[in-house]
This record gives sequence, C-alpha cells and structure tokens, in this order.
Amino acid sequence: MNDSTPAAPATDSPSLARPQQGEMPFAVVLGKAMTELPRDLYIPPQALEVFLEAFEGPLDLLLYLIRRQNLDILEIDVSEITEQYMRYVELMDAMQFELAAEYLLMAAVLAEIKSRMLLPRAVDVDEEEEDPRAQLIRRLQEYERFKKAAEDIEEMPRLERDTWVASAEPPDLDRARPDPDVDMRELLLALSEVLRRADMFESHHIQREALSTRERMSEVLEKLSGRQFVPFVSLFSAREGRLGVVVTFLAVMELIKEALVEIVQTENFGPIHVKARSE
Amino acid sequence: MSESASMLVQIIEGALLAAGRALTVAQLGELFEEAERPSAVEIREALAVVSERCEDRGFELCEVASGFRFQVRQSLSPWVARLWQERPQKYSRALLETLALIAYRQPITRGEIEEIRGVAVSSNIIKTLHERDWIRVVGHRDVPGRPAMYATTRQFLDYFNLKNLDQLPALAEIRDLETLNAELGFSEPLAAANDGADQTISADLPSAAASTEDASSDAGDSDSADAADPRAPGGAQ
Amino acid sequence: MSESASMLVQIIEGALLAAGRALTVAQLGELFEEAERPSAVEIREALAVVSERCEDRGFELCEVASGFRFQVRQSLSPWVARLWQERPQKYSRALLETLALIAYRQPITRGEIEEIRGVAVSSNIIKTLHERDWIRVVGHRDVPGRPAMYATTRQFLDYFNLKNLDQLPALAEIRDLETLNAELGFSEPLAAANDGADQTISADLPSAAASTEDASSDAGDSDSADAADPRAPGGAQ
Repeated sequence: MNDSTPAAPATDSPSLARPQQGEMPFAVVLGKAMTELPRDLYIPPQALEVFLEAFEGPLDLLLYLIRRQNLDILEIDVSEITEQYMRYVELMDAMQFELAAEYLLMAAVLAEIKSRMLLPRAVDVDEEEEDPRAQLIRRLQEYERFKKAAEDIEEMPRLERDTWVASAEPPDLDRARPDPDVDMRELLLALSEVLRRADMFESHHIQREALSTRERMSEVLEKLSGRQFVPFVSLFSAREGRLGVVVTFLAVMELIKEALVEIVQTENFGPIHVKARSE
Repeated sequence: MSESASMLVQIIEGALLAAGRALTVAQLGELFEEAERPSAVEIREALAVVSERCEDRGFELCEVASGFRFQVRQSLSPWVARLWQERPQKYSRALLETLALIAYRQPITRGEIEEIRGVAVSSNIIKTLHERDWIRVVGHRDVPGRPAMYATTRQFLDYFNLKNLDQLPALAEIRDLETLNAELGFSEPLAAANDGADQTISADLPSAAASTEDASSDAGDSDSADAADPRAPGGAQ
Repeated sequence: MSESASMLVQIIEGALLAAGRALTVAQLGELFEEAERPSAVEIREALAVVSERCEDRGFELCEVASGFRFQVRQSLSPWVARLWQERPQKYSRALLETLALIAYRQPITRGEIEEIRGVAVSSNIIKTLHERDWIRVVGHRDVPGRPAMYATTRQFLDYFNLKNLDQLPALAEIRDLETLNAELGFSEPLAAANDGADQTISADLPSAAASTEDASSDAGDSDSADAADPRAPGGAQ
C-alpha cells in the first residue's frame, strides 16, 4: 500500500471506490466544468479523478487513444499506444494507486504484447495459445460493440422523456366485488369444526333422512308463511309419489313437535288446515 | 385550420393525456416558450376543437373545477369497470360455520346457531348470506322475540351442484375429511381447508362433490384402521 | 362500421385510457361478459380502427411487450415535457453499458459483464436496474459461487417502447478476424481469436448472426488481393 496516497477507503466514498463507474462522466473540478476530454497527455493532477470517471475502464481509455490517432482498432500500433497508455497509468499511479488496478492490468497486457512483437516469431511454438494481440483486438471490438449498443439504447425513445403513456379519468365505476368461491369441503370442515367445538361430534347424528325431512320442513313453512290456514292436503303433491308424501308427512309431524305449526280440524273427518304458529 | 392551430390542438391533446389530470388554460399556456405562447383565447378555441374531435370516441373533454381533462365516457363504465374488478375474497370461518349449520339443521334460528357455535353470529354474516341468495327466512319460531328461521335456497343447491339437500355429504364423511386434513399436515383444519382447496382441488364446483368422494376414499384406503366403508355415505351421488 | 363494431372501438379506446397502461388483446377481451366477448380477430380489427383514428392527433396507439397502449406523440415531447418540473433522469454510461450487455447477452452474470467491460460493475448499478424493474435474476450459473444470471424484463421493453428483444437496434458488426488477419498480412493465423469470435457470435441474439455473416462477406469483397476464400471461416455458422 502506498501510504502517501490520499486516504480514500472504498467504503467511505463510493465515487472513489470505482471511479470509472461514476454516474456522471464529467464533473466540476476546482469550480471548473470539465466538458471535454483532455486534448493532450497532460492531465492536471486534480483532474485525474474526474478524468478517470470519464472513462468506463481501461478498454474505454484504449479505444479513446486509438480513436484519437484516427486508427482502426485493427491497425493499432501497439508500441505507441502502450507508451501513451503507460503515461496515463503512471499519472494514476502517482495519484491513487488503488484506483488504477484495472488499468495496470491492461498495461501489463500491452507490455506483454509489445515484448512479443519485438521477439522473432516462432511459427510452430505456442500453437495452442492465443495471440495476445488478437485477444486484445477482440476484447476491444467486443467492448466497442456494447459501448455503441449503450449509445443506441440512450437514443431509443423512452417513457418519461420522449413519450408518455396516455391516460384519462375513468368513468364512475360501480365496482361490484365478485362473490367468494366456496368449496363443499370447506363447508363440511366448517361443520365438523363447529360440532366438535360444541362437543357434539360424538353424540349428535344427523341422518340422511332427517335432512330431506328438514328440507321439507323449510318448504312447508315457506308455503305457510303469510297465510292464515292452508289445507293440509295442499302440502302434498301426488307427483312426488309415496316417498314424497311420507317425507312431507314426517316434516309436518316434526314441525308440530317443534311447535312450529298448528294443525286445525273443525269437525270430525272435516278438512284439516295447517297454520304457522308465529304468523 | 391553420398548421399552427392544428399543432396547438395536438399539443393540448398530448399534454392532457400525458398529465392524466385536469389542466387549466394557464397551465396549458405554460407549455410554450413565452415568445410562442398562444393567447388564452387561442387555447380555448383549440380546446373547443379537441372537444369536437371526441365525438363518437370512447372519451370526452370535460371542464371541471381544476381545469380541462379527458374522461372516459360514463356509458362505457360496465366494461371499463372490469379493469378494476377485485379478486374475490375468502369467506370467514364464522360465515362458513353459520352456513353449514343452516344447511344441515334448517330451519334454524340465529339463537340456535349461536348456541351451537358458542359465539354470537354477526348480522353481517346473515346479511352476506342473504345477499348471496343462499339463505332465506322460512318462518318465525313462536318463542319470545319471534326469531326468524333460516333455511337454504335453491340458489344454494345450484351453486354446489346439488339437486336437493339429500345430496349434501353426510356428516359421517367428515371424519374422512379430518383424516385427509391431518394427512395434508394442516394444523388448523379450517384455515387449512381454505388454502388447501385452491391447491389440491381445482375448486371448480361441478367436480367438488366427486372430489370429496375421492378424498374420502383415498383417506379410507390409506388408513386401514378406518373399518367402516368410506364409500357408503358417498353413494348418494 | 357496424354499430357493435363502433361500440367495440369506443370500449377499447375508453379502457386503454382509463387503464393508463398497456393491455393485451386477451385483457381487452376480458372486459366483456363471456357470452358477448368479441373474438381476438375482432379486437385486433377494432385496434386497427383505433390506430387509424389517431392520425393527426396528439397521441397514437402503440404495441409494446405488455400489449397496446396510447402514447403521446414523440414530436410533442418538447412541449409536453414542460408539465414536469424535474428533468427526466439521466443514466450513466456505466449503467447503460451494463444494461446493453444484459439486454443483448442475456442471461449473463455480473462476472461476464465485467469481463467484457474490463471493469467492475458497481452494486449500485445492479440495484438501480432492479429498482427500475428493468432486469431480473433468471437463474444461477453452475460455477463456483453460483453467480446470478440477469435478463431484462417486460418492463424494460415497455419503457423503451419495444415489443420484443428483436426490436433492439442490431449490434454493431464485428469484422471477421481471419479475413482481416490476411488483409493485414500477418503470417501467423489467428486461430484462437477466431474460435473466440465464434463463441461470442453464437451467444448473440438471433439477428446478430446474420449481421456477422454480412460483415464477413463485406470484408472479403473489399479486398481482392485476398487469395484464400475469406468466407471459409465464416461458413462455420
């Protein structure tokens, strides 16, 4: 660690931790707005940080250097670019060593390429190994594609800047909430639960027959509602057959037992009338 | 209409729709650089054109207290309202218990339900069941207060795909359901049933009765201690 | 236009404006009772009419990933933007490059993004992209550390006015290295580099492969001194 570098722990200052990741490519340095990249290699030390932020990393810096020479990536003069690149990195080094790690790595790559180019080529050696220059070119090309893609995305029409979703006031709404669904099993479980709670689960038996009787009880009561006397016979329907008649009869008996209906016969063998007790 | 007037109309339309709220004539004017700002009269004229162009469309220009805004036509409310249709909620356990008691013990009064459940039945539950047309008052018991007696309705039977109350699963089946419940590892039977219904059974009602039978026979098969034929009560299908 | 067709057009217009978001053809269908529900074809026909009726208006009908929506015409943005005091958010190059890599190379891990960009990706960028709902984690790569793989979302497409990823601008072409190697007169074949290029190409979106092929033939045509068939390596596609 270089003790002389200004203390800039990554945790304290996000802008220094990854300067090349800064949200703003340019900033105000010593009250002066940086609107352009430096034209020559001299970077005022105070501006280095800002300068670094202008680049998205070593690949971006390399691309910048290549472009400044009006060169195609494929024609880069590794020697010259390396010289320039190293001078930038030296500046960084003097400033803030830890900021420049990724740049230093690139410097090493460049130095390796340069040294290889100086050596005579052995055709049949290292067939397997990729030419570091080709690898660098490929990385630069690949990076450049996405740098361009990012620019394209920036240009794409987008919401809140170029267009807005149209909306209008909805009409007054009658928001009927749909009815909940009920599964028969829920009903059964509810019943079992309530009966168990009532401690009736063991002792209470409801017979299948009783149910149809109870249903008929409801029907009879409904027929009687709001009326004085209803002829007993009118409660029966021949269409229902014998079973129906029996169920109705049992229902009426049950209603009488529960004191829900009153049964009236004014004379022997006369017509029987039924009346709801509470009406 | 001149070109600039047509442009003004478009800008007003765009701004009102982008804002999604009412804008005053002054606010519309502020969309323009001072040098190009149309007069209030021009803006009002343009608003009149905007309004005209809404004829026969799904929306109209309205002037409200806070300015002008586009509104979707009231006549479209039946369709548009479906955009906000809320998901149905689940019924409370209290409601289901009340409904079960009315179904199985009808005709039954509220007092009788409360006696069995051990807690008061809220008026909301009775109201909800009435509104759903699942219960009806079939008479009044001749005791002090003449309480209403409740029974289930045809709509109730229709909803559960039953021809008559006989087709309600017999209480004996509940034991199997309890087994099923335990098998499914639900600690709280009813809450579990609510959740479980969605997952285990496709909740579509026509098949509900059949699934219950399946459930009961499954439970029976998996539990040999269950001596009684679990299919017997299900035979009412 | 029949009366019911005209009504359908109005309902669609009203619903899209009331919703204030994109609606799919299916969602538009759900505005109707099942018995009256228009077919998807009828809805699409009505949408075509809706679109036509926007001509010369301040808004237009657009189809994005989430369906159809009305949008304010881009040409009006200089005026409409004044409705808001704040300037629209600017996004850093780092964020846009990261987003571009995720969009074009999805699914991709943070490590892979860093490899191509040559620098670390700050957690803030990933966080911002998540918060905007533009990216999501679609899985984890089965390598040490099981890094998350990122992909873009429908919200990303909606925000950038896209129907699908195919509508992203085509990636810039990469000239075939083998061809160029020959052009530049290097004696050493750049075999390894070429392998690498193939790998990256296959990872591209469907449309990228075509452009790469174009690129290789362009490069070949431009240099007649090139004796070897320049298309040979490209033929491996």
